[in-house]
Amino acid sequence: MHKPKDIFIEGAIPPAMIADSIAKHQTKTEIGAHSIFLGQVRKDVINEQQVAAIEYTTYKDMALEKMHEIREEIFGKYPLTCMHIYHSLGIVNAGEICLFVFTSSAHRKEAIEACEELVNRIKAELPVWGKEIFENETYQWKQNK
Amino acid sequence: MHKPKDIFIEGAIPPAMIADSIAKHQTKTEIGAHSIFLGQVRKDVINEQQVAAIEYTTYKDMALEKMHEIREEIFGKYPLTCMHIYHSLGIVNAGEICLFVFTSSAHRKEAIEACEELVNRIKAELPVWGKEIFENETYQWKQNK
Amino acid sequence: MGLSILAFGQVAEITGMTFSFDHVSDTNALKLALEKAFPALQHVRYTIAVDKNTITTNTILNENSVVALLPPFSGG
Amino acid sequence: MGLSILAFGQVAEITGMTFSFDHVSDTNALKLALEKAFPALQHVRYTIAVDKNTITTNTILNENSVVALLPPFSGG
Repeated sequence: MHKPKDIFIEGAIPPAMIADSIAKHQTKTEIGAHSIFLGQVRKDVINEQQVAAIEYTTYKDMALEKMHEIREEIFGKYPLTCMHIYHSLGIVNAGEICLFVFTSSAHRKEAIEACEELVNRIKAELPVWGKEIFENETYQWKQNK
Repeated sequence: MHKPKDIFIEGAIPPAMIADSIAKHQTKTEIGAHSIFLGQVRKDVINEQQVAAIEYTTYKDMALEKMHEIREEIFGKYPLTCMHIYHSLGIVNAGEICLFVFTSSAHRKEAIEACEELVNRIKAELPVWGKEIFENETYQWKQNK
Repeated sequence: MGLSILAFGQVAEITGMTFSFDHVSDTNALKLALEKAFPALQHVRYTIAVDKNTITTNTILNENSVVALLPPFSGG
Repeated sequence: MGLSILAFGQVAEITGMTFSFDHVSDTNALKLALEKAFPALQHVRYTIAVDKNTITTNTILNENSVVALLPPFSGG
């Protein structure tokens, strides 16, 4: 099997990386619409403790195979020009970006719907775990709603 | 009446401006989700002529009042932390960004829905006109679907 | 003195944005005067805004009215 | 030799990721052995993947199986 594309990056996703990714699409002049979703670590307060950071871990082999499968299904369902996904691993501090999903198509409807569906599937189906680390260094395992 | 916020910028929206805008939200640690829509000028082919650029004009006073009204309605409807809108005026070349809509909220659903609704309303309700300029310097008035 | 008329997009192109009529008392009268002065306007779609509000029925105009001739929007 | 067991998140924490049992022939037998060795596992939710596929019914394990113990996902 062809090795699936990596989506994981160590630490937070820098805003400059998002700008670079957008700029690279300027030569793709069949694109009319880009939809971008960014997940940012919230400084939630749980039992009077503030979340300082989330530490992400994954079962990488399984996650990349699943992501490949999701990617193929979304490309089959929507007429997209491009699709890019990045997820952080390791420590991401409150206020930093941990997820970057980017879809592009000729028209807005497809880009927007594909992006939303990707985000929902990534949260539900990728074997990734977040550990919420509080400011007093205690922690709890994050639960997605 | 309080002067409505300007949304227009001369020429294309640079990717670095988008990165700056994202980076500014890292201090707002109640945000968990950002949704971004970018409109890009397509090199459409119409009657064998390629679109080289779109030139945008507006009825600015009316557009800013209408945008203010839309903004208030969207803030009333969705629990958003932030909302930013930029639209180009003047020449934007094929491949460049002409519209930047950016919503942020604690959870993804609200940010995504508000962003999509904003884009739809901006295209339908703002008095802005695009003139598609072909590579042979002829032109036609753009029509939104 | 008299009302102000603004034109945009294709309507600006057709009219050259210079308007001079006798007094028009309402938007129906204005449309007739415009389409007489610029017959090409009969073949394009446009709506009228008075004081920045799009109107859908005939509307009285006064000396301070700002009338805008708006072809279909195509922003974004 | 024997099957490989991988654990993640809270299950990695509970088990310390070191596993040693007699041969287990299927996933039901594995769950029993695990929950005997690590009683705290009885109180946490986890699913099992065999060779990177999440299973929903009892599944035969062989010597080359890669079993993963997966608490609820919480990425993004």
